[in-house]
Amino acid sequence: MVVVEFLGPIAKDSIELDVSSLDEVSQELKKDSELNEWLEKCAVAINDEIVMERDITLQSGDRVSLLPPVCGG
Amino acid sequence: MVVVEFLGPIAKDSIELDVSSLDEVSQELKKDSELNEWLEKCAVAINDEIVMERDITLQSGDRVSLLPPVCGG
Amino acid sequence: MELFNGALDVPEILKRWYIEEAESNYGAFIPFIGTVRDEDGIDGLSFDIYEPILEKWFNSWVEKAKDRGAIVKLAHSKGDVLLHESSYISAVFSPKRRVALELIDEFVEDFKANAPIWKYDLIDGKRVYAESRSQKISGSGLLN
Amino acid sequence: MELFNGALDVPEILKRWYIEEAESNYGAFIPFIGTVRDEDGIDGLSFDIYEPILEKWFNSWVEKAKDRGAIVKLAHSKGDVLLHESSYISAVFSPKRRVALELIDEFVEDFKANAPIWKYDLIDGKRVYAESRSQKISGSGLLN
Repeated sequence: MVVVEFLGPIAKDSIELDVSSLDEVSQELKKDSELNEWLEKCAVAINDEIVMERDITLQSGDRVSLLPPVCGG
Repeated sequence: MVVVEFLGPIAKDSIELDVSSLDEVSQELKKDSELNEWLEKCAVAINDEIVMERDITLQSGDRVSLLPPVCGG
Repeated sequence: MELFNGALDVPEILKRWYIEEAESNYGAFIPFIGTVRDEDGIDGLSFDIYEPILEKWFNSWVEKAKDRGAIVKLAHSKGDVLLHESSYISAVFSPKRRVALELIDEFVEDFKANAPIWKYDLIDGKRVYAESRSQKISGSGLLN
Repeated sequence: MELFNGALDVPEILKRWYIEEAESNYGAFIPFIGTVRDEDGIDGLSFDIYEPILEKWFNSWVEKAKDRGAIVKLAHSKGDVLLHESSYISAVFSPKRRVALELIDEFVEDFKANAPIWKYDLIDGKRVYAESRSQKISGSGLLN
């Protein structure tokens, strides 16, 4: 299983998905209309490393994080 | 009389000159070989106002200051 | 990198950093201090930080600064910070003036654009996500 | 604008300026602190200042800053400042980040180029004019 967590203002608990690629994560998250609108705004990290490509295979135990727009300072 | 003063590292006391223009100040200062080498490096202030033109008439009592290259900080 | 609950004690942090580097032979020290402005009727700001990625972001800047002979420091608030209190200090120490002036600009702008920190306005006791002032991190939209 | 005999008490000055402007609603505060580096075998630096023209130079910056909604502050040493002591602080307070970052750069560079301050290396108890590191003020050479 892959854990997907939602950081900052996305008011949603982590979920577990039985997927093996980022592509599949995307497909799953798009089913949730509330999450759908966040997807184009969010950066993605796998195990706390921000990734820039979608063509990534996931292992069981991987953690995918969604990072919405930021404003530190 | 016009007072000419030498600021910072120019180790020279102020002098009084009987002149009525910056042009004449220049002519007088060039007579002093020690000062001559400072002239191309120095900015000029009249009564503490830095001037950018040489075509300036001086009044008796005016104070002309020579400012050598600076390095604050 | 230092995170604090609530507002920063700016004089204490600046003094401590200045003394820490007093003998390190840096000729230029530039801190940037961010303070909460009284505007739009807010009572203050509130911050969420995702620390593991902030740590990585900061460490990448430690390396970038080192390549230019400089060091960077960072302090930020978690939770609520009220009007006229400070929430943020980024600082650069460098041997030379130009490097310090260029680095503090890049460091502060990249912090704004990519540090995983979320800002909320405090309005009538509620936290309202400051989305219109927020920036998408590089690489956003990957799952869209 | 503040001139001091000898080294600056940097933590005291930063704290005082920060508190002075704590309620002024500036979102960004950037001080630049200059510290004497141990290099070329010097024992320290020494400074001459021509105060009447420095005052005018500083006041022109107060006006430039005001046009952009900001303020500037300046502290500098007169006389001797030893290794690892600080001789210079320029600071900007501004409502917004970009103005502050651009203004501190311009203010510090113009200070270096035009403030009537002369620097000497302290070597074996003597003051040696740091001519090679000095810059001609705008308008130099007028009497040549």
